[in-house]
Amino acid sequence: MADTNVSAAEHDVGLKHHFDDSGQQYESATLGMWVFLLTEIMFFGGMFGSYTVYRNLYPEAFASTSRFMNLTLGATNTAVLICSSLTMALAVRSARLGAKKKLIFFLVSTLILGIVFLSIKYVEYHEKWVDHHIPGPGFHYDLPQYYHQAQILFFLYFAMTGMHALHMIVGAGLLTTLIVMASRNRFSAQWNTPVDMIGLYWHFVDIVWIFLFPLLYLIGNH
Amino acid sequence: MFPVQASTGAGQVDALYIFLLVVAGIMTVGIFLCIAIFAIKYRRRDPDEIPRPIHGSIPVEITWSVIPFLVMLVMFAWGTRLYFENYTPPKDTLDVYVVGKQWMWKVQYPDGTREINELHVPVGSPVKLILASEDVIHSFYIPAFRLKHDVVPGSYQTYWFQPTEPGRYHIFCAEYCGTNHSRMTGWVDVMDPASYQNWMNANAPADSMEQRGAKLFAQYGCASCHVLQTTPSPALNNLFGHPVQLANGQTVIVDESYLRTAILNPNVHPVRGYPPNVMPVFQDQINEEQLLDLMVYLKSLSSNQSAAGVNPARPAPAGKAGAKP
Amino acid sequence: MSTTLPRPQIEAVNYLNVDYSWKSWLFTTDHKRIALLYLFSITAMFGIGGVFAGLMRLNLLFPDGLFQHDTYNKFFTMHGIVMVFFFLVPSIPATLGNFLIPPMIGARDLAFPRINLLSWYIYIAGAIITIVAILHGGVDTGWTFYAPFSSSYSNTHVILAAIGIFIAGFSSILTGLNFIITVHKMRAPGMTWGRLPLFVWAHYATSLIQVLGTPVIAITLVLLGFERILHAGIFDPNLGGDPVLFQHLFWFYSHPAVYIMILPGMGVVSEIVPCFSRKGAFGYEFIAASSLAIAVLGFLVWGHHLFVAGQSMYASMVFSFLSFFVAVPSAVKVFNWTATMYRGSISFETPMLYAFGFIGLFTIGGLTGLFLATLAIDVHVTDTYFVIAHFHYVMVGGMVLAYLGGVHFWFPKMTGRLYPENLARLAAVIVFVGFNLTFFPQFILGYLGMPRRYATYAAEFHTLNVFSTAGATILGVGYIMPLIYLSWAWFKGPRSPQNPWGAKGLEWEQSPTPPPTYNFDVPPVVTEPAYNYAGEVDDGGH
Amino acid sequence: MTKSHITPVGVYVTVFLALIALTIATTLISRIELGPFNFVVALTIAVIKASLVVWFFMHVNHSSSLTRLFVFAGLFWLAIMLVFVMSDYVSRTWLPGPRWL
Repeated sequence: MADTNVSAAEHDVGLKHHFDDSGQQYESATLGMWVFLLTEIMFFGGMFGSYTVYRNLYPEAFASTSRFMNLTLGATNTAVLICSSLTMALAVRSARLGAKKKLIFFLVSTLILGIVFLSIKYVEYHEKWVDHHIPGPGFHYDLPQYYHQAQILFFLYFAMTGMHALHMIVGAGLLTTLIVMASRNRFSAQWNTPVDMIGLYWHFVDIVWIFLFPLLYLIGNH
Repeated sequence: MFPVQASTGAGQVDALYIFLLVVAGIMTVGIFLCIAIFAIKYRRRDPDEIPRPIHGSIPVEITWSVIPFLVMLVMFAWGTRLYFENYTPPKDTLDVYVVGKQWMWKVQYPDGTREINELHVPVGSPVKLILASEDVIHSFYIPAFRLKHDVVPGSYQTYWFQPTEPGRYHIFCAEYCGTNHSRMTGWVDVMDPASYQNWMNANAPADSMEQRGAKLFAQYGCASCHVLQTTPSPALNNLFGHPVQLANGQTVIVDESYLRTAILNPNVHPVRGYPPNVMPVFQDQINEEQLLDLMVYLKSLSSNQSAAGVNPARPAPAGKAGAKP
Repeated sequence: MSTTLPRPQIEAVNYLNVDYSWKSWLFTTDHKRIALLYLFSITAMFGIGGVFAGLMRLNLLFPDGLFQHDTYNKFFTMHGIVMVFFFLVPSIPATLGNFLIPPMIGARDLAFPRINLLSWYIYIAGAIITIVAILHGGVDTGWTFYAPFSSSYSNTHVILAAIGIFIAGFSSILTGLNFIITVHKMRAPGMTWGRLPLFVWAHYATSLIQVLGTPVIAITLVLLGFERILHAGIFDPNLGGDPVLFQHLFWFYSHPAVYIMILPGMGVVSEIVPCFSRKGAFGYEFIAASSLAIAVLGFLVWGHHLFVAGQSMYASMVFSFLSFFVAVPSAVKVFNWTATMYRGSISFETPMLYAFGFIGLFTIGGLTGLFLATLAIDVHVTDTYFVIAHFHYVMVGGMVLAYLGGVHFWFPKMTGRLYPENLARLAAVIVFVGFNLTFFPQFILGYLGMPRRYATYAAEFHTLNVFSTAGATILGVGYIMPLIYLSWAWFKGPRSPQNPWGAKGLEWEQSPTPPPTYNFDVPPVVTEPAYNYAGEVDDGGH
Repeated sequence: MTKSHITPVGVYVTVFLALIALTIATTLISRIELGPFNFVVALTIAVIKASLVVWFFMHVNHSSSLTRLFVFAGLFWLAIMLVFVMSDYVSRTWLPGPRWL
């Protein structure tokens, strides 16, 4: 699997001494990140499962909520997140090329797009607050016959987008760390594993949104 | 080792149980004997001895995977068959309505008799329980009949049994339900048919569940749509036990669970061919016991064609003619 | 703790004596030291859970109980939560697994040592929050947290306990993640998959469950917590929700989790039996593959907890069938262990006694699982003491015995000391007798119809409950004995030779006892299959 | 070594444009009444978009088969959960038990 030439390997930058060489270390980190993303799939999976069950139980009620979802903001946010995925992919590419300035530029762009996404999300949440669409004692729904069912949908809406937004906030923190590390010349064409890892994380968060968008905003749009 | 067998099903479950005990006993004794014999026969006699290695044998592995699996298939088939039987009531049962709440069982008979933590049933006739809960999940458990089912709020659960032995048997709540869970117990009184009749007569109340249901039917103004058809609405005679096609294309048999949803949340599974969102939501308007009264009344409309005032002119969407898939 | 001990100068530098400062323990990234941190923490949690168990058995000595109903309800809830989430799930993986997987595969450490330490801190954070919940009056929902009781009716610290479990879950996820990557990427040259010790195979399978299952219970508890605050109705039938959905999500994790609580034990026994029979495992490939089969099939059977819960009868049928399916790999393991002893050279040291106990009790626990998978019988015995007896045979008779067996087996490796053998044998017998006296009567109680979670019970169940409580007393003695003599042996026991059992495996043969910080003085190279007691010539890692 | 693989910028931009186009498509199609197919189309497009991100942005196209196996495992386990949970809900209203056993 790996040769045991420890003394040669010790010269690699950023190599922890329980690894044999930086290839093994990089592969372990990538694979570890993917396993972590597996847990994330299952974490969101619990909510997607609940969503599936209730959408199957209450199709009409769920469809009725779409008129209270802000499709324009939802679609804009989808585009914003896709843009941020592009800049993140380009950041990873720049890191692999060892291009520091480009790397910082793309990381900052990604961070800005992430903040734009969160700001738009805030506007949406604020709308829901004004419209009394927050589940709980103050919940109000214009179609009284669907009051309970719609409340469950909004509960799931806030759980899913809230968990997603939480992941975005964590991602923004990680990006900030990367920017600081990059500006301190911590990355090189040889060692840039953290950029790769956080790139994977960021793309995953994007994928979650790619599913949330049709499931929450496009249910009964026609 | 065995609790009393007091129903037709109890003996069947015990028979299956004994089959499993025998299989499990043979397996356990076999493994224990092997371990004991090997441990004695092949104990280390010389500190330096190295036994000849045996790596394994694919035929042996296949044998001891497949044979137990075939035996387990018998358990599966036998157990599944009994399960479906116990939870699928026959026609013409004596229906008893049970409402669980923290921490008591409220039992109601179609003739209107009510009791708490007691269930009186006659020997020899099939009895169907319709179980509802007012608060948390309970479980109505009668060990002498080898039967239980969770009582899930928001739905009806049913099972049936046919008592064979007169006597008093435990009722337990078997799903943890809070402080006095272990006090949520009661007794099934299995009586011979004559004493059962006497008991019924002695306790007969002023009005039956059907009568109480009819009053509720009037009180909530159900008749204006469902009978007088001021708005086109599904007719209610010959509905119970028949298939009905829903707006989403599904066909369901109208049972207690369906009627429950149709009354409490009529817009969740509307019937095909009727305008949606007309009937008000009765969730929070009506309690479990009233709902059961109403249910018995609605059921009576299906068993008794002459039930007052139901308009037979407009066929229900799923009458005999509508029973298409 | 080791600081007070005078040690002879000749002792080689190892992971224990390399540094005595408290910082060197609390900030260690050495998997062996983290394993010991876990060992002490879970022993403490086992103590707490055990005290609750004792109080329950005390209450059940009398048909009318001894404590208030609410108090008893909290006892069994806290017993379940502490034992399941804070003892059984981390027990073998986080201690023995953490300690042994790197040396067994010839690695210097786990792939992510800092994450390993982080997982211990996360565990401690979860444990502290749970203990705070206990001290503030506890929880009374049962460890299963069934809605709507937990979401709308219970007046206890449900959210606090849920947060504790939620946090501890991440510790479990990180441990599993670490093991998976370590097994994939850190194996020594020559350590092919076909040569991996069965202990490692079992832990690999366990890790898959931890990684794939635990996030689901995490999100389920989050939803439950918000439902409890907002009453939006996601699990509340009065508000349009379905309480059975909670059970689906809960058991999607919690059924596979019972395999987290037995697979590592199977791994331990798969090491002990060959060692004390001096003979390679019979059907190595089948034992290894059955671990993976259990991990995968274990995810397909959770619905057997819902046979009477309002689940569709057809879904129950499918889940019943698959539950029988998962019994096959478990049976295969038992047969293979037994066959390993055939024509072996069997000796009777303490670990082997625990392995005998494990095989016997797991056989009973597994076979009674068939009763519960059989639909019609499950209807009668589910939620009775039959279930209690069944899963205690698997989890205590199985996992705890394997844990004790493993701790004795590797105690010389971990400490460099030997424990008093005859005292340990006596304790093993006491545990076995006490266990059976405690839990066998509960099978009978269950079939007679005594429901679980009852603070008071009908008079006819009295005699068997007295037996059970008496057995629990004996079992308690059996648990306290190892605690005492192992603590003594840690400091005062005679020095252990490098390989006291004559066992095969990199951790015994090539890593010094006790190991140095990076496990090996010379990077190991593997040239023979696992358990090659006969010294057969290499067949190319078959 | 896999880590040094550099994807041309053009590939990323093409994938990006495809993602934006698919987002517009799914939004527009949702306005057309297709009955149950609205849901099918929306989900299909989402799956295509997610696959593009996984395959190109997350470099699964250049990853080891082990990584691909892990990605597959994630989807497989999610499918287990959705399928088996739904198996209960869809069959609850099925007709009462047959006597075929």
